[in-house]
Amino acid sequence: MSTRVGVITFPGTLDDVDAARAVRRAGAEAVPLWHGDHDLQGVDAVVVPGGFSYGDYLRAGAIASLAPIMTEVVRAAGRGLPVLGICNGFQILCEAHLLPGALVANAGMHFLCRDLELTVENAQTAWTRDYTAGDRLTIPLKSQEGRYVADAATLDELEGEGRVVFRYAEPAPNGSTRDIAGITDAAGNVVGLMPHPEHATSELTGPSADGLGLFTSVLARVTA
Amino acid sequence: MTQSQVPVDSVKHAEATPEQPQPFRELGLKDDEYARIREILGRRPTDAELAMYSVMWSEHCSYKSSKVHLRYFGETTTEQMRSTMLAGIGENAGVVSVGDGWAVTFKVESHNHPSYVEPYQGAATGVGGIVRDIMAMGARPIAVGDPLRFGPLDADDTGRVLPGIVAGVGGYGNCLGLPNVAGEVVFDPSYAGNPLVNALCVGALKTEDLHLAFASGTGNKIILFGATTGLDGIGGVSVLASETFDSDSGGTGRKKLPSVQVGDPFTEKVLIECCLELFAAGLVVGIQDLGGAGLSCATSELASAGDGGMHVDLDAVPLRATGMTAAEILSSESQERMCAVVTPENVEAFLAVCRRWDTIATVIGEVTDGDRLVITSRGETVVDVPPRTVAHEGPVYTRPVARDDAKQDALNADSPETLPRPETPSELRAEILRMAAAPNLASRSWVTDQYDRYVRGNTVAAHGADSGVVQVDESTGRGIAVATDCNARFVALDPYVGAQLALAEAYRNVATSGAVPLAVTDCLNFGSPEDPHVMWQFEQAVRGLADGCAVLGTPVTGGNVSFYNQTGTTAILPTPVVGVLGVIDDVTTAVRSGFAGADGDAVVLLGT
Amino acid sequence: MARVVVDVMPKPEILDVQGQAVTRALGRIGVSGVSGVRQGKHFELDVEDGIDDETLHRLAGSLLANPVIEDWTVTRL
Amino acid sequence: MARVVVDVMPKPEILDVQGQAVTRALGRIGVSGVSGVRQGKHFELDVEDGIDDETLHRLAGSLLANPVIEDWTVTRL
Ligand SMILES: Nc1ncnc2c1ncn2[C@@H]1O[C@H](COP(=O)(O)OP(=O)(O)O)[C@@H](O)[C@H]1O
Repeated sequence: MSTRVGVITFPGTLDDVDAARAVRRAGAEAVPLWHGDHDLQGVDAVVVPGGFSYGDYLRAGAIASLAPIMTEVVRAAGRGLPVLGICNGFQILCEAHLLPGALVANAGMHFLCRDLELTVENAQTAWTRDYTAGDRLTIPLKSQEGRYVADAATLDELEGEGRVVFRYAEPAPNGSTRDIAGITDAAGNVVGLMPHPEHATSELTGPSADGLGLFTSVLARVTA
Repeated sequence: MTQSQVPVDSVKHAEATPEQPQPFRELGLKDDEYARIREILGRRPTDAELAMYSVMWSEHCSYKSSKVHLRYFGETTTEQMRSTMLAGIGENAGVVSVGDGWAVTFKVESHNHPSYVEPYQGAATGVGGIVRDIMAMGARPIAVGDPLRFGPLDADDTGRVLPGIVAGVGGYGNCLGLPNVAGEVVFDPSYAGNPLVNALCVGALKTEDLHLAFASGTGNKIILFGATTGLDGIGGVSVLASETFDSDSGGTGRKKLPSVQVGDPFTEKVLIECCLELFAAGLVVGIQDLGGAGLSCATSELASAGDGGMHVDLDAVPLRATGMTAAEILSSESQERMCAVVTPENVEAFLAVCRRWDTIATVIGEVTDGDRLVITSRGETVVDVPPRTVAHEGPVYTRPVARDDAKQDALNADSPETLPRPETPSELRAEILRMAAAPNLASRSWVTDQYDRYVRGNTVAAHGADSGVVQVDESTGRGIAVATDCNARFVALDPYVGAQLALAEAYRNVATSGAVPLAVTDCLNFGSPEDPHVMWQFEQAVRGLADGCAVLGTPVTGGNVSFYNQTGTTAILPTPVVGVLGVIDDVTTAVRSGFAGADGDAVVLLGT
Repeated sequence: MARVVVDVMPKPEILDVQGQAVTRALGRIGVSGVSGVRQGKHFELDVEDGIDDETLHRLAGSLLANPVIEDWTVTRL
Repeated sequence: MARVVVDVMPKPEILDVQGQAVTRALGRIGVSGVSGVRQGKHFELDVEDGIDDETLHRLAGSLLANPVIEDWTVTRL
């Protein structure tokens, strides 16, 4: 039986089709999950994809974090279910307090869509086992509110526990604190990042296929 | 604000008060146009009717100055050119078949003036409007583009207008989840105070899913869905508001309603998904987007394209402002709304799909026997008209056309031969540096980095490539390429040849990506049609473009005309932006721009 | 030095996209008793004592608000 | 029915890029005497009379503001 990875659609989610495609390319079955349901359909992992859920009105991810499906995601994450938040999904996970800190307006204040290099800092999480620490990935960043912020104590804790998973290889173009691009929770099953690995799963439609590793990593974890 | 006691200007009231003066001139109608409305109706129009006729007979909606010229596109389209065309000029957007049962629809439209007044919202709602045009054909929008023109970087308004427009195009398109794959950024002094914001959208559909806008089948229901209707974008029609009417700000009446609209891309994104689900479930007989002229346009166009009449009850329209008059409801340009015709047995299923997407949907009327468009408000008939007279039988002008010989000859005499040439290596160096730093040649990444080009994962080429290339069918690799171009300085020198050069450039940009060019759309941005020299530019450009299309065998499937682009009495450079769409059987074979090969590859220059 | 507050709100006849979204969210999370929310911008300015009200209003209307779609109030704290 | 205002501001330690951009623009348009601008959000709520302050504070802190990055005040008009 193949691994089943859920992909949530909120009103205003945009990158669910891409995330589902990345899941399939990695060899798993993509299971659509609906924001208004209280049902994770027994999936082995969940992707919270990018977009502008609820228009990102109020604050990016704020309204989506209150959706019925998120109650289930929070509960299942606590029991170790692998959860990946990409871009708006990362924002939603922070608003739902699954990950610490917050994402605020880019330093340049504009939406920024650019291919850039990420360094893998932690290859032990559910979503990064197929990488090696120090790997460089070319992946698109596309967001308006992608600057990661947290108080100093939280940042020190994240660094101290190796919970910074991805860092921008060049100075963060969005002004992200300590060039942080992605982080994980203490248990290593919940990961959030601003750049879009699902847009880097084929040379034809992306800058590289470097992003596929996140989706294959979780298969190994689930079947292990 | 309380529900005010504005007397309803009903048809009955209009019949009883034939001499009541009406502000038709303030609404932009000429004396003879007003007389013609009275003749059509056999009485004075009601306020609501006057509002409808005045917006629908405006230059923007009726093409009254351009119609006689645009006919030339039809006259020069051959049977062979028509063979791949499933819908052409006159529909919301042109549709061409691209093989394997797929069809593609695309169109470019202007939102110039609103973008000057409120750059962010003007540009944003420009994107929103063209996307709804594409949806109204039954298609899924798959890409957008944005040919833009600004005054010089240091012109007074550019610092305000350019960042706002770019943020608006991005803000709306990014939130809709449509990759931005093509466009232009051009600077010229003639656009100072009159930037051009043209928005392009491409959609894809299976040929059997093509939807055309018409209301037929007596008893079929008219459903308005999407956003609520408010006081935004009413603009000129405010003169019809009663003086006795209290506004929120107290006692001044609603004399000056804003003419700008505010976009809500989130609502539109949900509307797209909702529409696609409705199409897939076969719940839609006919559909029309609400754009310029709002319900006036949608109801009269749906009714005149159908085979019966239509009754609409304005009391059913969900409003977001209190005390709106019938004229205001009919003229509101509130965004993110669509109007569908649905058989009675499908209404419940239709509403259920809308509920799933949190989209407000309301039955506002039905298709009737007979041939009148009847609109009621608070129990009274406020509109009773033959719909074709509103939508299609507006005034047609044959404006004077005259080449201003003195001006045109002087322009052509001022040739580049007289310009100084760099003579020494250091002069050449300075010249190259000046060119590299020129806004018209510099990198566009400050603009294009604000646009999502990846969303939906089908973008094969976008900014930096000669044309945007987007995969349509993942299983076969079938895709499309699209490019827009126009060098308005060439058009100013010779509008006939200049329009052909714009066509040839866009055509080449599509062809060099490996696609076969199939169809053309255009956005004809010109000065005042009341200036005979501008009309001459317009006529020449249309003829040049049409003749060029005939030679290349690619039909013009749709487009848009924007007149009155001028600062004071000075018109912009004539700017017929041309978009070309091509098909590519397998996007993996698309040719990328730039030197991608190995060292030692030969570089070949083709052409003359 | 004085502290000045400028509040900018969408005009009543202009669609308040953000406020609507918040109002709907309230319903979804089961908050009752709040019937409508409107959202605007709140600016806090540090202003030298010599700056008069007219200057502040000009500043607000040209930089902080877009008079075409927004209203604003200026308050000295 | 009461009107309640909630003002939400970025915490002082969070870089306020929008406020900074406004501050820079002041210089460009030649306004002097305004030394710093901070930008936040302004909400106006229509609230039923039965709703107490505690409920309002909870609402503000859980929905209208994100306590990780923002401070807020609640004012009854
Ligand atoms: N406003 C815009 N929106 C999207 N793409 C744009 C825009 N302006 C320019 N581009 C893209 O940038 C690239 C270069 O544009 P341009 O300088 O006009 O070159 P050319 O017309 O010679 O192809 C093209 O891929 C074009 O589609």
